[in-house]
Amino acid sequence: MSINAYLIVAGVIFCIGAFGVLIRKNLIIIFMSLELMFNAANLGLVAVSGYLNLIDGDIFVIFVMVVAAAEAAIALGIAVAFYREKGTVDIDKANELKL
Amino acid sequence: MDAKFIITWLIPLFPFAGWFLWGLFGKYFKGYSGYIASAFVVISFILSSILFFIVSYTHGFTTTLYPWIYAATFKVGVSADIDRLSVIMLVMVTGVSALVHIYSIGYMQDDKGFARYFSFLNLFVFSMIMLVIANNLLLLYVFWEAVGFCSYILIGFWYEKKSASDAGKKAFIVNRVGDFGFAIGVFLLFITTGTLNYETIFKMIPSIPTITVTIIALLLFAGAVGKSAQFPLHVWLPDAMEGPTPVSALIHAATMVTAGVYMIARFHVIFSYSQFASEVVLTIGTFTAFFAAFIALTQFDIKRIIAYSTISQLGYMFMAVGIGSYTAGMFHLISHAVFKGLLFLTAGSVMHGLAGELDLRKMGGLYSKMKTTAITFIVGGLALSGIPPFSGFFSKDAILADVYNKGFYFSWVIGEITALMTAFYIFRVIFIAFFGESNVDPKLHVHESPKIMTVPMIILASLALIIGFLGIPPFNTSVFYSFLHVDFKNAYNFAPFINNTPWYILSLISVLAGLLGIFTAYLLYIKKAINPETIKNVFKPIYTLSYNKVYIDEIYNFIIVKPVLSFSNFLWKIIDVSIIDGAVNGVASSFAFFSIKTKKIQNGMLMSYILTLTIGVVALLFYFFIR
Amino acid sequence: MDFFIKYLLSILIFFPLASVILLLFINKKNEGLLRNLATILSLIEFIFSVYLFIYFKPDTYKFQFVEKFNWITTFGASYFLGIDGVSLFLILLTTLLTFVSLISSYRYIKDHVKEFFILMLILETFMIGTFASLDVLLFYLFWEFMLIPMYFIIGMWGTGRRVYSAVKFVLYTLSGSLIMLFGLIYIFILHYDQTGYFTFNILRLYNTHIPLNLQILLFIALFLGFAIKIPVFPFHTWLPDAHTEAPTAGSVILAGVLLKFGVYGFFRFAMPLLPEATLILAPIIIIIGVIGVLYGALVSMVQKDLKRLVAFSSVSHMGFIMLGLFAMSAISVDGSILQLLNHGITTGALFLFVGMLYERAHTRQIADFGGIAKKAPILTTLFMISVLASIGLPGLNGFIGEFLILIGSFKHYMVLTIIATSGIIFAAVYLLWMFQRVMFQDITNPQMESFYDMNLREIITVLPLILLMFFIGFYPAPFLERIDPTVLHFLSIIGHHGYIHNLIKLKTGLSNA
Amino acid sequence: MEALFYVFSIIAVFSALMVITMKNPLTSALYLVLCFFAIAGFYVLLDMQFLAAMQVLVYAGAIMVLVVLVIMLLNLSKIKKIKTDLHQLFIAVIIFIILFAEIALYIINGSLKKPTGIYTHALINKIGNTQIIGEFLFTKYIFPFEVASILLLVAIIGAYLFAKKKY
Amino acid sequence: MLNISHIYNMNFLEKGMLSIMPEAVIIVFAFIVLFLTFFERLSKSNNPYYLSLISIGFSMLYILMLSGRTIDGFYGSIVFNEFSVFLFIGILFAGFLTILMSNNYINNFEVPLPEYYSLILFGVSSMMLLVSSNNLIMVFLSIEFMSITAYILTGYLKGNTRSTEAALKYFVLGTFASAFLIFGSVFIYAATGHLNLYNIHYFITSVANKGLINFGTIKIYLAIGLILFLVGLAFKMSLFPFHAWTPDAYDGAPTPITNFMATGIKIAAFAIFLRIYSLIYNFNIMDFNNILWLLAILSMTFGNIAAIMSSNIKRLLAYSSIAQAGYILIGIIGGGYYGYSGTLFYLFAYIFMTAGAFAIVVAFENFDLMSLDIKKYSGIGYKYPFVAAAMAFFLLSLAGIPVTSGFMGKFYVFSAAIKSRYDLLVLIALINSAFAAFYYIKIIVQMYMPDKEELIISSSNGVQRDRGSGGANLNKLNNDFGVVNGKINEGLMIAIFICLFFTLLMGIFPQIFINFAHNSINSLWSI
Repeated sequence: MSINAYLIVAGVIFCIGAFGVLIRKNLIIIFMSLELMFNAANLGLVAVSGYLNLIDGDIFVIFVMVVAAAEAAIALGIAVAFYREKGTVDIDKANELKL
Repeated sequence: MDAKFIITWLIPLFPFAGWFLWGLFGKYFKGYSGYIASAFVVISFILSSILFFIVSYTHGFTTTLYPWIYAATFKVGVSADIDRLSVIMLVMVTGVSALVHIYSIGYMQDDKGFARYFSFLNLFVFSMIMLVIANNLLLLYVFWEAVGFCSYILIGFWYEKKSASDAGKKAFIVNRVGDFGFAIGVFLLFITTGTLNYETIFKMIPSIPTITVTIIALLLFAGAVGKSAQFPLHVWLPDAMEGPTPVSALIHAATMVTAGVYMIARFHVIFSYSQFASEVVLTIGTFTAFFAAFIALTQFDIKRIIAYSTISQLGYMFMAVGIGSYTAGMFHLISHAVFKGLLFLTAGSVMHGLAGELDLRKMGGLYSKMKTTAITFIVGGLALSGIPPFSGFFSKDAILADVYNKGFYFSWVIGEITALMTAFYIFRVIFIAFFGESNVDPKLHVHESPKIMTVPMIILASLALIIGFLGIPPFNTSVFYSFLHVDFKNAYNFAPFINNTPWYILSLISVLAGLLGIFTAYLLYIKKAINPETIKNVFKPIYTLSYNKVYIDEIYNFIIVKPVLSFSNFLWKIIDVSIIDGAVNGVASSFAFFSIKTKKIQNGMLMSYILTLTIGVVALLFYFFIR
Repeated sequence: MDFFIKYLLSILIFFPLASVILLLFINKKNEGLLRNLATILSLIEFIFSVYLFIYFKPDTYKFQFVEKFNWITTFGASYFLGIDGVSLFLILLTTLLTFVSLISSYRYIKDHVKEFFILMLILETFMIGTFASLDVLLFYLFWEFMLIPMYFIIGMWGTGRRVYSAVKFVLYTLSGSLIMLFGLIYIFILHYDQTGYFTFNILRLYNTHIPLNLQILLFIALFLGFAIKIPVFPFHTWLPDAHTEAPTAGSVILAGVLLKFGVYGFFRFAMPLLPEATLILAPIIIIIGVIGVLYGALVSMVQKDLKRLVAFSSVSHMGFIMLGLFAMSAISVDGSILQLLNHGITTGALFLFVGMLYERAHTRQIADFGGIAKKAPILTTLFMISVLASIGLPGLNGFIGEFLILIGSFKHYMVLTIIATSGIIFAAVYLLWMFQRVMFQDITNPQMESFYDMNLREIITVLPLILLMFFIGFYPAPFLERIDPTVLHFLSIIGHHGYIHNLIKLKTGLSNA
Repeated sequence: MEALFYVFSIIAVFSALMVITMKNPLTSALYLVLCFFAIAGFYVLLDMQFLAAMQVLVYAGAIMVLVVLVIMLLNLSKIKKIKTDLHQLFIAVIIFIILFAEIALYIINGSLKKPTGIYTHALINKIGNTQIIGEFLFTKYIFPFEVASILLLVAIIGAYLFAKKKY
Repeated sequence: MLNISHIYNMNFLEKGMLSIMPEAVIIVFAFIVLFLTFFERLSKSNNPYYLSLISIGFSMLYILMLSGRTIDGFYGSIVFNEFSVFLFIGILFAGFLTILMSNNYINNFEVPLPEYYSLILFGVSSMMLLVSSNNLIMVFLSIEFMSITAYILTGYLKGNTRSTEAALKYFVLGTFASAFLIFGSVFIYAATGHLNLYNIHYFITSVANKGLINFGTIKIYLAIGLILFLVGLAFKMSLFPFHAWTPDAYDGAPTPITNFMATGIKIAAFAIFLRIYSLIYNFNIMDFNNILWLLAILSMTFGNIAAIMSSNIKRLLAYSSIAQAGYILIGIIGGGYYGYSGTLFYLFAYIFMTAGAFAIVVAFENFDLMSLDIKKYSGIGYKYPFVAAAMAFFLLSLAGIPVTSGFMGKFYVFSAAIKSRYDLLVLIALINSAFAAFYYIKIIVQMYMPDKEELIISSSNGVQRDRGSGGANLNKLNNDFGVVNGKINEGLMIAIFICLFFTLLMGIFPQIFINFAHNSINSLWSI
């Protein structure tokens, strides 16, 4: 399979993720969309790495996963804290800080 | 440090010191300041006389006090040029000043600003002396303005009176208008000749194109018009009568106003080189002489009448210098200084006696109450009317004769008519004020002035009687002519004599004109043969014109003052506040506007933040394509 | 003593700063001590500056009292001080006016006394520094920081719309100076491109060759900076506001010293650095200057506020100075420089008097005054002398400057000079009219009945200025003989490029009039 | 192989779309798991079985469990759905299309560098991908590895701080 | 095939350890501080605070010991050189000042202290790692590390809705941007086959040297990669239009943390951007300078315009920091030796002026949590002469008035940009900074020239005003204008003094700092 196809798939998933972030207002879903974006990048890295006969990209994927895990922890922490304060995870309710 | 140097610079030093002393320490001197100030001027007068003799028997000289402005190629020193012209002016200036000073001691006795008065009077004398002895245009210009300033401050001496301070201001500003021209003349002269020194300039005149010289001469003449109150800048002088009367006598009759004439005489080389300029001088002089006399006919303010007569007489002098008869002009200047100073002093004496009353209609029959004043006034009036053997006769006739003989008949006719009118209006004053029934407020205690005032008047009156004989006709053989003519030998003879009408014929015409004027006045005001009212009614438009001073003030007000003020208001309110400042503030408020608009981007909604970010990404990616 | 003379400029610059440190240790409550000490220190500063005059060699254009230390070697910036005939007098003016304005504030400044004196002394440091520095970066450093103390002085002790005025002042002049900074940096970089080393030494930067088109653009950049400071006609609107609302001392310094920086900037930087552009743009700038002369005069005429009137008169006077400077004849430039001093002295004095009037009457509206001459003869006399000096009456200082400017400019710019000369008529009109309405006539406002004359302190405040007016008027030689060599040298720097100018003229058919 | 790729692609894209369109977060989460599995499938296709395992363990296992836990904890599936702004949606669609078009254009027009590495599929299969990754991770990338551990620790602290009810 | 024995080579380990020594010290101390949590008594007092300060001191010592060397550690993941030294010192100062500010402030809230300080230390170490990382993995990892600490610290004030909201916004946006960053690195990797910055640099140089044509279609991958990578970095640098988090996060975060974000994160982001930009971007791939040009102008214009009307001082400083980012970027655009060293210089100056301003904001917030409204600053010039003067000085420095470091920094970067003939850019920047002066001056006006009428007006509708832009979640309304009396504690005073000292020193005698920056830049290029 050509490398471009992989990258296209990665691009599609990345864009879908970005789209999700743009349209959804549920914090959890936004977070999941972000995870989609990360995964798209991972897919790209692995594909490129495989194509170039290198390993560094694969290593990168591992670190992205680690970071994703860490972010998941933070994100859900924030979601819980936010939910406690506002009783919702609608990000439109995060409107206290504005000019 | 020769004697000449010392004498020359001592002359201005005394009045200068006087100004300084009374200005700073006037209140410690109390009444003595007047005496000491007068003494200072008298010393100046004596020194001037010494200088006069030195110059008469030797020759003129130049002396430099110190280098004044040395900027690059512009080098001017405080230096004096002493020749016959300047010494004669010096003697006249210091002499009249001394008398006026002495007179003022009495006149200003009870005034609060006694010291201030003498301080400025001394300053004026100093400035006038410097003006006369200056050897370069810059110095001349400086003291030209300085006398203008003294005039300003002395006219507005009684500053509480709005009219007085207005008049002072007006005098200064109108003078400035003239000086504006004068200054440009100086600039032009400097750039064409590269110097401001008289001698050098005069030497270079022939090498300058005539047109340039004409322009220069006209510009310098503009200054003279302002200073000597010629039409159209004469408006300040009548108003200047708000000042103390001795000031009018000294500044606005004898000395300062004649500075214009002196200046032209001084620059005879330039003026005579340009015939056109001289003709302009003649025309203005002729017109002003007539014009001012015309206005003087119907006025009731005694001082204003004399003021208009001054303007008129100055017109004669300009006629003289306009036709190249500089000596005649100077002669009339000297004699006029004496008799006009006299007239003013006597008028002051009348005022003194009447507690400041100036309106002719409230006088009458004063002859019996103040004999000295009346007699001296009549002497002055006769001199002004040109009745022999008073000085006015000799000097005015010298001018009119020259005018006629040089072929300026029109000017001559006007001159004669003016002479008639002059005699009429001054005797109108004499007859109304000193004779006939008294209209004086009965509560007033009319009294003769003290000795300290009358003595200078008497001296001047005698001078008015004597001085004319220096110029016994025919004028170009007289003492005065032979003394002064030497200084004008460099003048270009642009207006040669074309007639040789004997002097006595012309004099006769003048005397007749004068007598006719006196007689008319006699008929009208003593005999009451004709009721003045009827004449007034017959010549209603002309009378109104004359009575309202030809509406010159109103015209100026309408075409200059008001437009300038409203234009200024426009500049300030519209251009400055609305447009320029508005633009500046507009920039600020537009920033505030945009700042508020940024709230749309920074609205606190996470969604829109993400949107902004993504749009940024899209735009950046897009940039690669469009590049 | 040797040391003292050698580092005199540095001492002059940092002495006020040291004084500030001294003042910092004095208790805020002890206002009397603060006032006296600050005044005495500024007097000492002035006396120091007189040494500058004494040890200045008049017959050379070379910079004197030169001090040079490395500062930022990377940029070739150095602590490079030196004065010539022009900056000498401007420094003297600065020290004198600071002293004068400090005494004048004894009664005017009632609160925050300590801050006021500290700020004034800081301001002095920076003003002197600006005049003394020959290094562009150093100059700019002093130049721009100067705004800040002034801003505080206007904003904290001003009247009426003081905050608006202060902010306007700062922002307006700051905008100008930042654009100017652009020009200066550009020249600095161009010099680097040509020679391969960085330097901010102004004497070296003079040798930069800049293509003509660029010169014109850069000149416009520098022009904006300096013109706003002066201020030249369309950029003047900060001035009336700032002058009007500032406290007396602020107005005095603002008019007396700060306005001079613009002209000084042109003289020291814009014109010698960009000589060809100067030659080409001079007619335009002169036109602007002449418009300023008339505009300032006409607008002054209808002002109702005394201070605003004097402020607009500054616009008019600065127009004259611009005319003289850009006419670029030796005489007119001499005149301009002298007129700089004169304007500082005269307008400074005028503001002092207006301040005294305000202190007594608590109003600045001309209509509220009248008849003061009767109550306060000394005030009247001295005020009148200042007014007359401002009008340009001969015998006083203003005349010499104006006359030299006009006579020097006349040759090349005849029509414009004539128009400018008419400004002297208007000057007489608005100032005398103002004077009449304020001092003469009869008292109409009952408040003026309690008007009192000047006290000794106030007389001492204005006396130096009045004496200088007479001195310069009667004997300007000591000033001119020091200014003259500098000016001639300045013109030779520009004239060096004269032949190029002639070429340009041939090509473009530009004429000078 | 190709067929598998298409299958995985379709699953991945479809489930990704589902993730962002489902109203119930729980459904979204399940689709996300599906997506992760599809991506793991890709990894297998690319001979990175270790990564595929990691993908399933870390993402589908750990992270998604956490997400689901939170959804359950907050009872999010029950609360009324959060409306999507139509206006916002419109702009988002446009932006999405442009962004996608741009990225796709870049990908299609561009090309990768020529393969230069030594770790061909054959070699990887010979040595074993886990071993190679291990070698790299503990030699060349030892330091990032250490940093990652600290990062995780910090994340733990953070999660603990955020989730705690009160200090 | 790798040689496993490398790992056991002492030289290798030693080198590696040396290269991370300064970070390691901080991390170790961070752990120690964290352990204090276990001891109730220790954690309540000021111990974590002092320990943190000490750790920074130790780290500084190590840096001084190591400075002058170039150490390439852990297979090129980390490089320690003069460039890092310069920025380490900056970051350590930022951390030091943040810690100094935190002491009193954080005690106002019921929050655990050891975690707080250890997170700051972790943050500091992550920034240092970021600055010295030399590998895209390391870059990504450190950025995430840094971000995560920042998210946690931003939301540290539990129960404070503003704080949580700030963390939320920051997190979502930050992660979103990180996704772009990593997606970008995919393409960079695809185009070059390397993750090591130097290797990428060599690769691009070798291709570029062969001529433009050799880029071929790789260029497209490189371009998209670099653009997306730039987005991720620009987010951290808060450049418009990736700035959106800045005002909200700055506003909601505890003020010391705001300072930490404004100084530490910003300079770390700029430093790594500088490094990456000079290594990778600055080639003929695409005119990135034009992009940056646009970003710089937009950032400063937006920042300045938005700041004009904001009345909350933290927001105002946030907008100002966006604008400042624009100015700093000018140095990078200007490029070359002077541009880069100018950027470093500006960054260093920026730390102190911003930190100084925040220190004073913290000082007043300590007295009165509602004091964030600028109106509350009215008259403090007289109540607190020294502090207010210092504030004025910092604001002037931010505005770029001479005698301050702000001016020297601006001058430096502007000169460099003009040297590269970015005339219009500099002109716009200068005009911008003229207008920017307005809002800095606005604060000074409040401090020194309070308008009495304005006070009355604002007190009547103070309720609405405070809800919109007030400080913490205190809803008590303080009608007494001006900040209430109080004593500023020593830590803050020290912080203010340090900032004042450096701001002044860099403004008057910048030469030492310039030399320092030059050395750093030299080391950046002597690979």
